[in-house]
Amino acid sequence: MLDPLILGEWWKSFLEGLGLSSGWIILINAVVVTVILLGFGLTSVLFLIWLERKLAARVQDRLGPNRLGPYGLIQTVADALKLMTKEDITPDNAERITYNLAPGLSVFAVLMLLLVIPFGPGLIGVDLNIGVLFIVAMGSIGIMAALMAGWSSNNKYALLGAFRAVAQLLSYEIPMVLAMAAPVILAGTMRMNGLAEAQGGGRWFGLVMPAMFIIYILAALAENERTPFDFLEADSEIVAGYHIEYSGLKFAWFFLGFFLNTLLLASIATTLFLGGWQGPFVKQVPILGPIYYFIKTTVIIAFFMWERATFPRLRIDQMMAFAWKVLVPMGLVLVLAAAAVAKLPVGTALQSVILFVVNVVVLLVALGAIGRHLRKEAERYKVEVRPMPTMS
Amino acid sequence: MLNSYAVVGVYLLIALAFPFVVLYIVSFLRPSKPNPLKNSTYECGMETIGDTWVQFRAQYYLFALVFVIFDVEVVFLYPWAVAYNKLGLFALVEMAIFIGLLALALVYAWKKGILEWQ
Amino acid sequence: MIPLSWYLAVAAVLFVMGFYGVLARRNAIAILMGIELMLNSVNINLLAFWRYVHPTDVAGLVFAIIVITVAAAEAAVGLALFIALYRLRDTVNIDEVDLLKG
Amino acid sequence: MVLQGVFIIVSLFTLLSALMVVTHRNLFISALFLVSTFFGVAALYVLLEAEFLAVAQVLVYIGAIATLIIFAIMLSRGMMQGRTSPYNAQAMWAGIGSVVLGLLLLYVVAFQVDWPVTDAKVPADTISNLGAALVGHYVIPFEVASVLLLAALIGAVMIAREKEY
Repeated sequence: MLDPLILGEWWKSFLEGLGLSSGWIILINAVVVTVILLGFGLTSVLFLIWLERKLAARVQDRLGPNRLGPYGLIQTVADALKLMTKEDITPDNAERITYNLAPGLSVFAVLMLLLVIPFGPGLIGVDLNIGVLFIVAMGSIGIMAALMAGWSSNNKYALLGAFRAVAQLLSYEIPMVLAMAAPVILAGTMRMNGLAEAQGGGRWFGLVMPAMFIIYILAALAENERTPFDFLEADSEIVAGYHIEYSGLKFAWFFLGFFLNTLLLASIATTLFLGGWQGPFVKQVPILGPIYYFIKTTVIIAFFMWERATFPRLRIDQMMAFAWKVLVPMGLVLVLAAAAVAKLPVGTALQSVILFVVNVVVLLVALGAIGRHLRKEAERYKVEVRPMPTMS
Repeated sequence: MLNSYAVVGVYLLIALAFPFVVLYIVSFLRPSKPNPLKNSTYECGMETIGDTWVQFRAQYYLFALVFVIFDVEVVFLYPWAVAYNKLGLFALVEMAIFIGLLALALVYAWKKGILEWQ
Repeated sequence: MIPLSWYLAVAAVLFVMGFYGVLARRNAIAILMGIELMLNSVNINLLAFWRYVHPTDVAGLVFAIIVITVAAAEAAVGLALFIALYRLRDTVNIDEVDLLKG
Repeated sequence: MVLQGVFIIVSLFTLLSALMVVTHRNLFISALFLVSTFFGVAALYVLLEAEFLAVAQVLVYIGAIATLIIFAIMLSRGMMQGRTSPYNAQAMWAGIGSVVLGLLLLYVVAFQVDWPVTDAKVPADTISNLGAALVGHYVIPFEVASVLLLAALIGAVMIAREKEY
């Protein structure tokens, strides 16, 4: 009943009916999958940019885009057209080939991730055996793109921006990977679809391991260079990060990569921690799977956007210390805790409860440590914390 | 297995080609009127002073070092995590020793002040 | 099916290129890159033999992982040495760095 | 047929990148070609159905080692411009020696040895087996790897730190 996979079955039998050899069927299928995924990614980015502007505007008591189309929905399309026809400047000092390769590579690194996101039961580009690690590996190509952009621009600030961005990405990759390891331990597989399947019956890993989920979300914010980790856009410090010399469509590629990354990090969070396409009645009515997936992902994206419009930026030393001194130790402890609890000779339900308690305890300890450190720092610099003067 | 990687390969080629093909097509649509001032290095309108290759502090390298250690750890951690359900208690103890040694590395870096951003 | 000797041939050529890089380059970091190429070719060999001779055992994979680990450790220490060397001598060209000549 | 074509393309890509690594004058470009070589080798691993090793290759070699190399290049500035020759005095002899060695290796690989090849398939749960082997049969290398990483970090930090001279 209403299974999106039926369409796939029909398509497969249609191709076989044409009398093609298996090699051609694989090729045609691959091209179709590619076109669907790319189309989905690019259109959703157009929508996400609109959503971000609209949400930020609402938070700041503005209207946001409202001229083109209903609620300004077409505004992003117009912006894209404008960026396409804008003059594209390549600085004379730039290393031309590397300079032109970098934006494309940064889009490519993010586009690859679309391949392993399960949108519904079995509705996934390719269910790789190494799904989770594939995501992490593609992140390193994004790091290379940032280094290439910074170096080839031949601009001090671009290079400095690239170095800071890479230091940030590297630092937050470790907590992210540790957070992603815990669901793998519980599910016993790295396949993304398998991870979503393992969370049936409301045993979402994000509910079982809230601290891990929080670590992942924080690391995702940093990987995506969103506030409070938006050092890339720290205008007052480094002009505009590694893509300062880029204009026109090449700049648009970095921008596209940024929003695609938002979508994908939210998708991964949904799959690993919020049950992916799991939800009530999804067994009977598989078409509900993609709907649940989209609802959950949209909630996380909305959270990302809301906090971007709300919070100020951290200091860079705070940002690095937070990754290495708080998130990594927490991640190491929680990975071992998840493994230890999984070996306890009690039922799955009780294990989940114990794991939840352990997570909450670790989270509270970490928060306590941060609070003590901040109080000490405030004492050392004799910062007086006074309540805000109220309007009278 | 190789069949599923055929999809990955095709996707990889198209996803790699896509941004560059679009860039190429669009290059016919947009104006191109370069002049020396426009093409100079962007730096708040000032002339660039000195070489671009300002020397970077070893700070960045030290952060990358700690990262490398934990990145290699991931390669050991994930197969262990996949196999964990079918292994006995010894798997937990051995991984605890492994992670404990790496935690020592983290503690060392912490004490030596590598993790402070100066 | 691809013959095993193709993989071995590619690994051999890669090894020789790394070998040339180690012997011929002046810059220490370029030499390190040559060493990484050689280690990669060794890994290709290990995995090719694993795949074609004993795919049901995981020994080849374990060896390859250990090689990767050693390569990472080697790069970390080696590059740290070059950075220290650069700080002392202002160069990392190995034929200019001759400690006996002071 | 298709597989062999893919293999030839991938290995040509890998080897050409490797050639650029050892011959390019600009060290940064050299490092970028090193990245593409690593990527090509990862593709070869996929063809060998060692998908976990392929992803480990990208993760460690591109994500960690290549980044480390690029950071080190940036830290010692001025040495990427090709002001002087990138080759040392023995480059010609090195070239001749490498070509001879390469021909010798190719001769041995292609004609001398009859490798005992089996038709066995790679089991579907290879990654799980690998994880079990790492804490089972190969537990000593596994723990030694951890000690090695610890020692490497301590050593590298001692050497590369700016203070305490």
